[in-house]
Amino acid sequence: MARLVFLGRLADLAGAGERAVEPGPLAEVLALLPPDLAIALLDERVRIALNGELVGGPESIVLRPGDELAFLPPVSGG
Amino acid sequence: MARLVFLGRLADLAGAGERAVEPGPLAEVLALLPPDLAIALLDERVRIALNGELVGGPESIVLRPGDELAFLPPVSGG
Amino acid sequence: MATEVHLLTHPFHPGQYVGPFTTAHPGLGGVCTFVGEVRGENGVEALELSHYEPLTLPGMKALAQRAVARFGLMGILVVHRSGVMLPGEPIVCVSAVASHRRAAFDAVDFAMDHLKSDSWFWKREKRCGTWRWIDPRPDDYAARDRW
Amino acid sequence: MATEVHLLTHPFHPGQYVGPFTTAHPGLGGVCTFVGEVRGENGVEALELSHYEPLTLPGMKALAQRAVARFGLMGILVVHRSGVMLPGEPIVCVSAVASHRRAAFDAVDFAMDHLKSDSWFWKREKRCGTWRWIDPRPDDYAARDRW
Repeated sequence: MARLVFLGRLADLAGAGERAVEPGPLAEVLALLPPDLAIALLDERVRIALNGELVGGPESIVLRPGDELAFLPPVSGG
Repeated sequence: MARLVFLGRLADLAGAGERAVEPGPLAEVLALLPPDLAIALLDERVRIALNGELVGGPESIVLRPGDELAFLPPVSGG
Repeated sequence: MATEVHLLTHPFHPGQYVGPFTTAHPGLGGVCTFVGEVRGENGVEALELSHYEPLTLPGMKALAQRAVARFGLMGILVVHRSGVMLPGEPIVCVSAVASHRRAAFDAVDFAMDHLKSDSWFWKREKRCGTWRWIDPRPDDYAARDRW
Repeated sequence: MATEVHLLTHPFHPGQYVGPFTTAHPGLGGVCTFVGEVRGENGVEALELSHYEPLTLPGMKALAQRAVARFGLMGILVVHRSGVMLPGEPIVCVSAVASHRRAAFDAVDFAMDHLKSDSWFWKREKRCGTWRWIDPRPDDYAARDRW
């Protein structure tokens, strides 16, 4: 299994801070999520970190077993 | 008697932090001091405080009994 | 030690960090410290900061090192809370020691601007018993872009 | 209490003043503090500050009040030493509490610039056993004239 991690209000939308998913191409992983969540995760302002490292975009990501993919919405001001 | 108070390096020049003097017009008081001290006290960068209040210049000052006249050279930078 | 970064999940007293940090740098000229606290205005009952550990700590350490290099500091201390905080509790403490005041001042200002705009912290506020997420403010980016 | 000014002739720990000062202002957003210490560089063995009491304290109180009014502070703390100090001893501590960081920062910066240029302190340094007076530096006036 792999893990998706949701930060900020994405955690509210997902109903949890993280979610175990089957490994595979990200497009296939997201297709199994509720559509409103998948759309929110693909918002261009949402940054993505794969195993703790920021990556460019979601297009080419293929999740392998044990991977952790974090979705980081814009951080709060303050 | 009245008192003259010397701050900073003026105290070194005067040999003491203060000096008791006879009351009277300041010009007469200074005339009785060592000339190098009198000249240093009249340097235009030296501010003067009479009884704790800054005053404009030495010209019109007449010391009365109990007065304290302080000579304040430029303060040090940090 | 040039940089000291702490991420805490419990309340802290800034002086307990700033005191030893300052003592650890003999010969310093000046120490500038900023402490930000949870404001209780507008009926805020609590503030919660969440973060993503694998990014937060490395990001804060990198920011601390950038500040040291850029301003020629003797050292910098960054302490940041996460979790649920009540009004009056310190959220963040940044302290910079340097030979001269200007460097210490500018380093703390720089670090605070970047902590606010670049750090991976998400905030929500509780008012009248309801939690609400706080969105980014455009002027945080403007502050960062001063540098 | 909006302004708190202390002129001390003995060594002090900034935290002993900043801690209670901060606690006395619940609801603050930020606290900025600057502490200047005696530098031991260039063989300085001791520093002596002398002042003229009838001007120093009123001048510092007036400066504190100007800072509160100008920056809308909740309060400001100014602690200043006089007498003979050794390297590493704090000379000055200025701490400002405000609703927002910028006001606290600018107020401390403002107060430090004016303390250095407007205050009635005369300094001399001891090196190799000999005391030497320190003259004003032109950039102190330049710093003050920023405001």
